[in-house]
Amino acid sequence: MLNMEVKIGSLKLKNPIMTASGTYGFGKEYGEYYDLSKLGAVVVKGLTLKPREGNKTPRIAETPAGILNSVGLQNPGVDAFLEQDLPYLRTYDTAVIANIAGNTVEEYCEMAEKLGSQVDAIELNISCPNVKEGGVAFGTKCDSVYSITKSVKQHCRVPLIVKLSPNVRDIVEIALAAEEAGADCLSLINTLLGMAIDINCRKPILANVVGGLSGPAVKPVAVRMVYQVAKEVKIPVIGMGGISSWQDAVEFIIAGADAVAIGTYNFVNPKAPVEVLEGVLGYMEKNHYQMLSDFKGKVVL
Amino acid sequence: MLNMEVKIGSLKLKNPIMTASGTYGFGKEYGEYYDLSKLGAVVVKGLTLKPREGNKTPRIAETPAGILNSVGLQNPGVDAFLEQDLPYLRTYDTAVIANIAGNTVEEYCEMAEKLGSQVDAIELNISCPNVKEGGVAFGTKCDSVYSITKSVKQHCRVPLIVKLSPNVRDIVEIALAAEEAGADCLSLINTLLGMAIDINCRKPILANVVGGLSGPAVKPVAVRMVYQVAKEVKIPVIGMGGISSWQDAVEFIIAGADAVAIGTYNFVNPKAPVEVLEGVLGYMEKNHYQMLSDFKGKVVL
Amino acid sequence: MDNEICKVIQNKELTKGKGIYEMVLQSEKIADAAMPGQFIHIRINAGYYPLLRRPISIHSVDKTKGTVSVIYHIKGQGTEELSRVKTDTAMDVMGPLGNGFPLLGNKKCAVVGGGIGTAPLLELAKNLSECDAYLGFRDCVYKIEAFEESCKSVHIATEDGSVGYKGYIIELLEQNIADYEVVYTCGPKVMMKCVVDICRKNKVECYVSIEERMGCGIGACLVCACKVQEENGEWHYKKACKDGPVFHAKEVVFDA
Amino acid sequence: MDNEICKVIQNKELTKGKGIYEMVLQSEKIADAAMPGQFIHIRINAGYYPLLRRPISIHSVDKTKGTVSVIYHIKGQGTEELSRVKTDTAMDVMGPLGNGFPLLGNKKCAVVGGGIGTAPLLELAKNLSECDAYLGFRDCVYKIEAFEESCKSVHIATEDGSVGYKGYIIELLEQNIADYEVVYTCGPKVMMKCVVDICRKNKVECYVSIEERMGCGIGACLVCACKVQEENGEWHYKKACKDGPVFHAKEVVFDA
Ligand SMILES: Cc1cc2nc3c(=O)[nH]c(=O)nc-3n(C[C@H](O)[C@H](O)[C@H](O)COP(=O)(O)OP(=O)(O)OC[C@H]3O[C@@H](n4cnc5c(N)ncnc54)[C@H](O)[C@@H]3O)c2cc1C
Ligand SMILES: Cc1cc2nc3c(=O)[nH]c(=O)nc-3n(C[C@H](O)[C@H](O)[C@H](O)COP(=O)(O)OP(=O)(O)OC[C@H]3O[C@@H](n4cnc5c(N)ncnc54)[C@H](O)[C@@H]3O)c2cc1C
Ligand SMILES: Cc1cc2nc3c(=O)[nH]c(=O)nc-3n(C[C@H](O)[C@H](O)[C@H](O)COP(=O)(O)O)c2cc1C
Ligand SMILES: Cc1cc2nc3c(=O)[nH]c(=O)nc-3n(C[C@H](O)[C@H](O)[C@H](O)COP(=O)(O)O)c2cc1C
Ligand code: FES
Ligand code: FES
Repeated sequence: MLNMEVKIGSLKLKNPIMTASGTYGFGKEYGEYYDLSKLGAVVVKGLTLKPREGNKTPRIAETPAGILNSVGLQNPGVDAFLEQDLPYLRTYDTAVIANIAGNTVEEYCEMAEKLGSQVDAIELNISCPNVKEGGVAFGTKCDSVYSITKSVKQHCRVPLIVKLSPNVRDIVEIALAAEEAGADCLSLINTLLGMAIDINCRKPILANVVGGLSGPAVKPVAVRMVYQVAKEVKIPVIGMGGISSWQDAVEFIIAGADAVAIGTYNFVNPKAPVEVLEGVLGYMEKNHYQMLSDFKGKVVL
Repeated sequence: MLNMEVKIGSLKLKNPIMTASGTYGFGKEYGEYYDLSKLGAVVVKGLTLKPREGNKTPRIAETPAGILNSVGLQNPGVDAFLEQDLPYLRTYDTAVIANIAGNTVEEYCEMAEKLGSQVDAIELNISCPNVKEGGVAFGTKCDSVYSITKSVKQHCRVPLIVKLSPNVRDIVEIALAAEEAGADCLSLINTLLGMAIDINCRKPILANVVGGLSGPAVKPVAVRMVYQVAKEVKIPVIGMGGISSWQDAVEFIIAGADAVAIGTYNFVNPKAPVEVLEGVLGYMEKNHYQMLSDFKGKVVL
Repeated sequence: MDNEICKVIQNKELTKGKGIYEMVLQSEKIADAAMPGQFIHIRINAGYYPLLRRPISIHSVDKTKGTVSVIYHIKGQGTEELSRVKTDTAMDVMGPLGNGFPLLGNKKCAVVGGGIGTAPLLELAKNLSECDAYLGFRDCVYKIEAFEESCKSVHIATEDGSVGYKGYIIELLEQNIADYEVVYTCGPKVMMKCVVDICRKNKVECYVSIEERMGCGIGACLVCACKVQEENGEWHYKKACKDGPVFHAKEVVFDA
Repeated sequence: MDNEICKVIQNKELTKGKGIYEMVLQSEKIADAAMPGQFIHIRINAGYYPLLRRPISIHSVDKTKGTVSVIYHIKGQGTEELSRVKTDTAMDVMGPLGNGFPLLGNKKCAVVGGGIGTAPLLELAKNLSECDAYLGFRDCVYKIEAFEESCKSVHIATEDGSVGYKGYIIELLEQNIADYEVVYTCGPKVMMKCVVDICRKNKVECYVSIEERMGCGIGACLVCACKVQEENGEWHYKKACKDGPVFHAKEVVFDA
């Protein structure tokens, strides 16, 4: 029997297919397209301590094989999530991972406390390029990554995933800082900072001027970073950035990812995660792999 | 009369359309497709002090709306360039810009000396991701950017352009370091470090494992960096990264670029630079712009 | 729910060289479920360019034939490519999506559309027992006959005067506003603002269909935020794709 | 020079479901200039995906009709899309590019091809007054008649024995190698290596056509490096696109 199980700290996922935060709301919408129990995990929209309205529109622009977004963490706040959104997700047999963002280290810690063990893991979003405070500022320097991870870890009752920003000089040094500070897992990549201008009116297409680039365009950068990081850390790595097919998912796993997340491509194909899952299964069968570790990180040099 | 002139230090270009280093050889091949005198400038393949064979093949991989390359600075060396390749370019009425890369600061300086004023400007390549020594290592930290720029500037008899790597946390701080050290102009972006894996044989597609991502996929990152840098520096900026049409060129100029370079797209459309030039001209006429400064950097916020 | 693979029955230009097209798709499922004011989310091609789906309002459905028609104008790369799609092509379509117009058929209704914004109003008119249509265009009109079949009276205005009244359609609406209890509108923001103003002044109930750039189209990504006002003056963002695209006029805050 | 916009005269599968296609393009200019062993650089579509052109060898030219034919197999996204191109489509093509086979027609020649590598050998055979063909395939053969028209004798081998000799084509070549002064070869690397070895042992002059991933196709980007050996044992990189794709066998270093 084929075994697709993945371990993230103490958390066991039935398979390595997850959804990327912010592209999947709180699951409800895609729950109308397929049974969420098929997924290894659902990662919910980035949460903040208080409700947030997010940025002005337009919040999305299309670029070659990619999109820019500047949603800016619109969300109902962590309390409303626990009350109103989590119960729906709990009707499914899938892990629920909360993505959290704060303005201060204290806010992150407070959110971790509130979430307690009601979610299966917490993903620390210190890489959102769309908010002025906090966000990416925490995630692009080793010392701040280290200290915020260390602090939150003390308040975190479930596995702590640190989500890395690709807008850095050396992703490995950031990854090592997070690992050293006690992260149970790393996820990468968040979006690359980008911009698009409408040449007719000379205005940036996004009201927020700049936004985060995601989608197939960024895949080569994401694969490279996953490869570099997975070689150097001992904790598991969740790979994402431009996955649109099972082939892409397999590429990330070969590069070293323990699990993968589908983001932007949900918008293109609402059933992408399920199709990716089926495809990875088929690939494993065809190659007579029994478990993910049979090909995970097995780049032939 | 429409004036498209651009000044780069003491160098005057007749128009802002250039070719990107490494995508255009030494001009001869594209010279069979159109009159090189139409271009503002030709930037030649990255030169090293001694001839270099470059990396093993495959050196190119295709990615969504982009390519990865790992040529690794194959070139005949600066002496052979001056003897064998420059004379051809000199038969055209276009500026010739030499792109140079070295293993040590001394090598860069020696090349600048050798080139003297035989070329119209020198572009300092401290951002090549495809060589182990030097290259990108010089270009991603402020202090090394500052010191190499400062040193080479003392040996440089023509305007010095510093080419920036996008693989950094804060492009503005790097740009300011180069400006402070005496750069006459900045060009950006060089390629983003990326990777692609063939899932059938599990080998990286590039023999060199990783390579530089270029083409339309990177345009949003490039536009954002040009926008951020042009706002902060007083020297001119050459924008590049994914330009495939006059619309893209106009987008870079609105973002703040004084001139633009076409790279990867030469492979797709050998006449891209001329078509971009004509399109920018048409755009200026349609909008009754007399010169580039009528719309350069004029982002409407 | 499922995204549907629908065959293109027809895709042809309605205007001579003005870039307004009608596409008819075969889909029993969508035709069956569609309500006036809802939209479909169309994948232009199987590649990465354009990457995102394009939201297009449902113009008309034929429940017997199981077909859905949309009207679109060529705006950029996506719609340009859509216009080149040939008959019999299989298109990947999500829908029907969103919240359509509330059907207040027992009241005296008017539908007020500008340009391509007239498109979703036909299916609405077909579903209202008695309604008048106010249709404004720049310089070319389309689908007038279809409205004439479904409406009591049809008022046309063109900016260049080539057909009907020369000027803006809101001028005609303003003259007759006293005749209506409910107005439904879709079109350029400036036009809809005027319609909303006229209705407010005359205490006529008004529903607007708004446009926002979309990602998922189903409420998961939050890029399509639409500012809505509470009774108490506070505002927040709703999702144009899921809570809308139709909103009660008193909710919507027209920014900039 | 110019990139040409050529009309597709024909694009059809040669084999039943094995994914080998022939495309015929209308281009007086390319037909006129083409030499055996050269290639054309085809833009698959006007979008960004696939971004790069695809290099395909010239299979045959008809200078009177002004047509050029290529044979390709579906390998990935680019050739897959190429196979779906319809007759009359206008394709953007650069070429003819590269250095073809030197025509040593006064010598006793053999052309030795494996799989899709047989394609460029037809135009070569047509331009040699007397030559024999050695064509190896896995499990399906194509274009045999065309070779029979242009060659003195044609030897076929298939790995599954479905047509001709069961085994590798090099076995047949080895038996007859003494008959030839020049051998031209194109095909999988392993096959070409064997051919080169056989020729070296028998002191037969040999030319090989090599494949490297390409960018520009004209010598400007240096991605298509091909290792060549100097007389003195030193090696360096030549450009497969411009200096090749045909090289003298003694120059080429077959790595890995
Ligand atoms: C609910 C809804 C219903 C619509 N109904 C219709 C209709 O019936 N007929 C019709 O012609 N058009 C309609 N539109 C607008 C239509 O979606 C856009 O014109 C179309 O997406 C433009 O795509 P493009 O690639 O041609 O243009 P581009 O400008 O190249 O598009 C680039 C990006 O911007 C988005 N975009 C551009 N303009 C708009 C816009 N006005 N609204 C939303 N997104 C936009 C595109 O979806 C795409 O993501 C509707 C929009 C919405 C939100
Ligand atoms: C000089 C020359 C002549 C050729 N002649 C023929 C021919 O006559 N018939 C034929 O079927 N094929 C020929 N090829 C190989 C053909 O170019 C590739 O099979 C084709 O580019 C694959 O594209 P793809 O998108 O289908 O595959 P993918 O694997 O998706 O291509 C991805 C990238 O790799 C490159 N690539 C993949 N395989 C090869 C290869 N074997 N050689 C070079 N580049 C490759 C592609 O060009 C593209 O950039 C020739 C190659 C060269 C260099
Ligand atoms: C619309 C949108 C909203 C996003 N919101 C969040 C978020 O709230 N928190 C977060 O950590 N990442 C967020 N991301 C980043 C994604 O989770 C993911 O890291 C990124 O998009 C790369 O994956 P992809 O290319 O598959 O989309 C968002 C991405 C998109 C496109
Ligand atoms: C094949 C290839 C070779 C390159 N070689 C060099 C080089 O020698 N020196 C350099 O500064 N940049 C080099 N570059 C980077 C380009 O000059 C340019 O900065 C980058 O490709 C982004 O522009 P584009 O997207 O238009 O290609 C190379 C790029 C490519 C694709
Ligand atoms: S488009 Fe995604 S929430 Fe509306
Ligand atoms: S493909 Fe560019 S040099 Fe050969």
